[in-house]
Amino acid sequence: MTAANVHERTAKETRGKTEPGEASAAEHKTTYREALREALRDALRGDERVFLMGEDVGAYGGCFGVSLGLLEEFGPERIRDTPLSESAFVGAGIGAALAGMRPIVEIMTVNFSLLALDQILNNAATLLHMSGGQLAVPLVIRMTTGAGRQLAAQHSHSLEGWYAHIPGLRVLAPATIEDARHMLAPALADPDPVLIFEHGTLYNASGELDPAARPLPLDRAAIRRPGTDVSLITYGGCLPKTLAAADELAAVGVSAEVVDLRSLRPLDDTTITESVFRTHRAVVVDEAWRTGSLAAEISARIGEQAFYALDARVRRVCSAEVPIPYARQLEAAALPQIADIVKAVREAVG
Amino acid sequence: MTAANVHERTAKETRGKTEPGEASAAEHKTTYREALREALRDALRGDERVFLMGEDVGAYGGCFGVSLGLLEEFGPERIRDTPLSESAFVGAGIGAALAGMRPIVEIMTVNFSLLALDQILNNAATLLHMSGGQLAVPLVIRMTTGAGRQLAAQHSHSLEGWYAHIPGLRVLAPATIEDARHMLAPALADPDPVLIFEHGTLYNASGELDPAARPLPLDRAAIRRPGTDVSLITYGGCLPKTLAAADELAAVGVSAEVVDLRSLRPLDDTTITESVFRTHRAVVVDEAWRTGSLAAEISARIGEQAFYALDARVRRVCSAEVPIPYARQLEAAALPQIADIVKAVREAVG
Amino acid sequence: MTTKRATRAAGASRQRAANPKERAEHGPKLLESMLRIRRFEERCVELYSAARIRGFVHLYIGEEAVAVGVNEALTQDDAIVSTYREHGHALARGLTAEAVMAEMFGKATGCSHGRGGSMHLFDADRRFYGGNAIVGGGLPLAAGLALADRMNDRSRVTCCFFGDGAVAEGEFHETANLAALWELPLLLVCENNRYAMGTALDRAQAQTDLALRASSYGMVAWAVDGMDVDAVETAARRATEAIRAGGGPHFLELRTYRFRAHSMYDPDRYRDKSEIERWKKQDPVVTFADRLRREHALPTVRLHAIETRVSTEIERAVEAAELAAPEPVEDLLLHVTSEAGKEREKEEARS
Amino acid sequence: MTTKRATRAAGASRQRAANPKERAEHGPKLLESMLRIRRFEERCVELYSAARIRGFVHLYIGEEAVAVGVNEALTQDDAIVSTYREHGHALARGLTAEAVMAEMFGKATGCSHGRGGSMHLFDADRRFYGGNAIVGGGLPLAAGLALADRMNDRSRVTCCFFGDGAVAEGEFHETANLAALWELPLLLVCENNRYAMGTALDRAQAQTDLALRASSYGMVAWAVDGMDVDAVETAARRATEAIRAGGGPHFLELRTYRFRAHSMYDPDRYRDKSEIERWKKQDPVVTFADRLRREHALPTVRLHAIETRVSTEIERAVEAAELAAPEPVEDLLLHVTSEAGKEREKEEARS
Ligand SMILES: Cc1ncc(C[n+]2csc(CCOP(=O)(O)OP(=O)(O)O)c2C)c(N)n1
Ligand SMILES: Cc1ncc(C[n+]2csc(CCOP(=O)(O)OP(=O)(O)O)c2C)c(N)n1
Ligand SMILES: [Mg+2]
Ligand SMILES: [Mg+2]
Repeated sequence: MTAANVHERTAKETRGKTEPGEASAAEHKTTYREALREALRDALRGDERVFLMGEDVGAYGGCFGVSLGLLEEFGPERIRDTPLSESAFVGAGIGAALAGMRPIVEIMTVNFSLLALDQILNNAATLLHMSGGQLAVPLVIRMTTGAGRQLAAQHSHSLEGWYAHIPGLRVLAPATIEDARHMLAPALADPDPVLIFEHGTLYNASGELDPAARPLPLDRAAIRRPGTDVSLITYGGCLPKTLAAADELAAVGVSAEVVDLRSLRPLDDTTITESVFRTHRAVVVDEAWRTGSLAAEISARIGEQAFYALDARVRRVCSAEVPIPYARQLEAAALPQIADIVKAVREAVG
Repeated sequence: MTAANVHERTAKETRGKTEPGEASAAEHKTTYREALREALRDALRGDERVFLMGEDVGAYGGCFGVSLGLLEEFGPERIRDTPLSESAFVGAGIGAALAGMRPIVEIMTVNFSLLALDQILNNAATLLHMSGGQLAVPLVIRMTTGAGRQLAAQHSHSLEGWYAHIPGLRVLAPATIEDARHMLAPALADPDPVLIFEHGTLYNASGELDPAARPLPLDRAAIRRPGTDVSLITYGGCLPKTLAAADELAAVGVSAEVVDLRSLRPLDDTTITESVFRTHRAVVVDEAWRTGSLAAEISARIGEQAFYALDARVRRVCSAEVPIPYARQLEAAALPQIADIVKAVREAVG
Repeated sequence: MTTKRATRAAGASRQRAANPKERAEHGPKLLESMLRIRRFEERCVELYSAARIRGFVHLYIGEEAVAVGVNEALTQDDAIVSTYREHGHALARGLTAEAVMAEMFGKATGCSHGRGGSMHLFDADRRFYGGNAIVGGGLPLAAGLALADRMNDRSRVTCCFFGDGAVAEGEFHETANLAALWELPLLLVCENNRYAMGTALDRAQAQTDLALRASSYGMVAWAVDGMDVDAVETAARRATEAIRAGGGPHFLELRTYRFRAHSMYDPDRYRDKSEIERWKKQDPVVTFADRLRREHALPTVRLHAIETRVSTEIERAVEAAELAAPEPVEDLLLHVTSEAGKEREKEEARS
Repeated sequence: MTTKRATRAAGASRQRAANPKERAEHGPKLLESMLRIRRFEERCVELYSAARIRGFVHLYIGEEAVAVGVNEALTQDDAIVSTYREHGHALARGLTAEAVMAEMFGKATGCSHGRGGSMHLFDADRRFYGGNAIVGGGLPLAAGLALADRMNDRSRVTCCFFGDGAVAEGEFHETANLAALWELPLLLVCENNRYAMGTALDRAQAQTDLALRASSYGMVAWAVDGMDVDAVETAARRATEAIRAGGGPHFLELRTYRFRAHSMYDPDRYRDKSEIERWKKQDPVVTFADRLRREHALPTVRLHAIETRVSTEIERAVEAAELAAPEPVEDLLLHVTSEAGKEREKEEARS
């Protein structure tokens, strides 16, 4: 269960770099995957209590190559391969967190996280409250999410919206290289459980990373592109598509503001609402199935918090309500595309 | 894991009735629990392929007493007790459905359904599509949902909204005795998987059942009380509270229309939208946590489909975003109450 | 990975104190601990009928020897993960009757500040990691506690209680394998009371010899008479010593029985009254009191003193719970996240 | 519930045809079936590189004896539940190379109408209940198929394939217990290829003897040489006969090896090349062809004919897949519910 061409590229990336950390610092040019890896390396170096645990994080290098090379540096105790037992190793992460460790649990993909959902909902998210404040769970869970690589129905879910429903969790969706690099440290510093969703189509994204940049606080949304005519609200794997749509719209004279949620729980109401107050129109872009999506929540909140500011109904661009099919043309038709975003915006401003 | 006083009442109900089926037909007076049981009995009598499977459905009589007496009539093959293995017996229901049976699987409560969620999402809901239309799964899954009985955080979830997110499923929430009695037969007749959510506070509800009544089609919402000033949209365990709120509102001159969704997937857009077109105001009442609730979806849809008809923002009355606490006063404060509904309506019409 | 030898010791040999003086100290202590649980729960039944306690309540009556015997083998540094049938585990661990009773009353003085109720008792200081109401749900968590100790070379033991029914759940399997594979310092205590709600063991398990099943993971597993607190203590001590010595996880199947229904108001239709009566002959409290008397380790006056002390303690607990303040509604959102707690504290500091 | 005796037959005795004529018919048939899988997948590798096939593709090369040997013991009335590593199972079952290839091309003529791809091959008529890409996810489903047969007194067998890695999942455990408890006509076929992705068996399982583990549920379990198609066929026949005779579930651990990486482009860092080479000496196709030749059951001309037939078949399949129409985008919402299908059919009838 490896992304098709992930490993090839991973191999290229690391080839010839004796110390990828230094290399990327020297070059500034990096990838989303490398940025995640650097964040892990930093965390492991900086705190003895941190360890990484999950299926194939060690000898294999991570199913998407994120943890490649970490086993060599930190050894099998701290880069801990697990059996195929999602419930047990996620639960073990919770227990280890209770006992003073700072575990980072990798679930290969959100699709398999269902097998651990009971542990996440009924233990990780709930122990603090049930115990009347006695038991905090400083646990980080990372997983890949999303579709777009022809992996078919069982391997293409976007279920981060479900996790965003759960009180007691913090849910993050790094969509940029900078966030991939900088969200882990504050997540680990959080005394409560944090889930990090990495979209599968982002790993190979490459770009510059400003070593001097000060990252945003965890629960703040970011305006990735300012605009005046419409607010495009999105996160994760849909951010690149939304930015591309904003480019296309600019070419036809529509100025779209792009809001990247970054944090799916809590949601940054202020940034969302202020943007809509400026633009008076909103389109939410979310790869989940429309009904019951996080996009529904955003739409409902805008209705609640900016009702009188709205000049048009809030639109949603989501996935078709169908198990994601394998065939390229069917998958493409099922997922939100740039053209769909452009179309929704033109209706909104039209 | 038995509702406190459920069994006492169950025992009373059935005491002295040699044939509960006939008895209830003769008396017309029945309970939600009995209505569910009669529906099961009918289905088991009418179709050899139907069987009921789940934890303690047999010797114990069902954890909430719904299947009490069925073991005696239908025997242990068709009233099949299972080990504590939610994933296996739900998956077995899927397999049996594929092989021509018409299984009714009871998961004691929605809280434990997380352990079977992978089977429901990745097999039951997906096989038809993944197989290009070859494999339909005529399975019915029943489960109890909801809070209100001081069962604390792990036993008080309202997660039916998550299931309503899944293409390929039909999701039902009988809120009345009539629906408890009449939803099962069409659910079994459906070639695809159907989930039925029974709210734990409804089992003891009693009332008349008109034997001549023709039940509504499965995917239609019902207007339980007509009104002109505001649409109250709800389902399941919140229906009684919402009707009570409508009574209170009537006393102060506000005419509230109460829409009972009945079907959570698909949603009956027509009934919802037409109601809002009449009243121009909407309040959605849902026991789930607010963020990412089904109420968000309803609110978003009203915004999409009745934007220009709205005279006020759509409001949601949901549970507080907290693991449901045990203590009576805390639990009551966490859940939507009649007063909360009244307050939201008064703000909407005010 | 070498396969560990699975030793079985059905009905582990009873620990008769070589030293009568020690026995006369230790024995009554065990009895008092069991009696505290028994009387506490008998009182709970009354309070439930009087609607002072609500929610789901699962009684431990008949199984007291398990909690008390196992707890003897644990130190205050060890950890316990429990189930919803946990009054016994909590009281044996040293949570006060007052803290537990107040919790069931939903009061601010409860050991979970009224948020947990009977199924969710917690005490971080005593490393009592609570009641878990999802069958099997505590097992992975316990493995994690043990993993942390293993990674830090601490010689602590994590003890996880669960029922015979839980053995059918996938989480049992995954945890057993993980624990054996990683040689975790975990004591798996299976309370085999022969029923999971209304489902008898042989209608839920293809292999009803649960110690045998557990040993298939390559860990040491013993079946023990769970009605005999001496046998339980002996087995638990052997197991915890072995675990501390690096012997990896141990599985104890404690053969016991619940005298009461699964939960309050379970009509208990699924088993013969005669079966219950048969088991009551092995009542762990009564038989142990008899044994101590026969051994001259329990003078009547001592027994009376214990009875009185326990009753007083429980009555005081009830009174205190009645009088305690309920957790205020304004604190509803406290403890959802640690920050929520901190913000509220800040607010309070300001006001 | 009586505990069934767990018999073990590591390296089940090879079936040498008593009758040379039968051998000369049956042997080459097995070889052809294995060779079809081998050549089909070799072609897949090329087509993947050429981007004609996408998504996740898991090769069965090295494991062909398992699918082919097991399938010999099944009738067309029996059912198969498979994994994501399923080309071998599908082709052995009789799905045509054309239907499978077209599926991987995402074409309308594919056996899942382009919706499944490599991981989700289906054929309802052949009772091939598909590929499942959730490790362990097919097991409960297979138990249900078997349950339906059991309830209807049908003497059919359901055969479920899964890997060594799946044995760690809770679903394996729950299903094994359920199957043994209910004595379901289920053949559990564990393809132990020693790795779950990059995780070697002994780093995932405390008890690496998987047949032993399985037998702890009280079902019959054998370990078999999965590189020897004769041994596989013999064991599978014994198992299915016993199942049909009411013997309840049987577990076969087939010791095999994948010669290729876990999936396309897995860099295969986690195992020694020498280990792979060692296993290649037991190549199931090569060794079986050799054996048949030694037994004079495979004249060279026959071998050539097989090679040619298989190659032609696969090339035709590729050509047909290339030419086939893609599933139209307008049909995206088809088969989400049966009604959606029916509505669309109605629409089509109208237009
Ligand atoms: C996952 C899950 N399924 C079902 C239940 C409902 N339930 C609560 S206790 C119980 C029986 C458990 O039996 P066992 O493990 O033997 O423990 P005992 O109650 O006998 O102590 C059941 C079915 C639950 N709480 N969790
Ligand atoms: C529940 C789940 N977890 C993880 C994965 C990712 N994954 C796919 S195949 C695989 C290895 C499975 O190994 P095994 O069962 O031995 O089968 P093999 O691939 O060796 O045939 C993993 C980890 C998955 N598909 N499903
Ligand atoms: Mg039990
Ligand atoms: Mg394998």
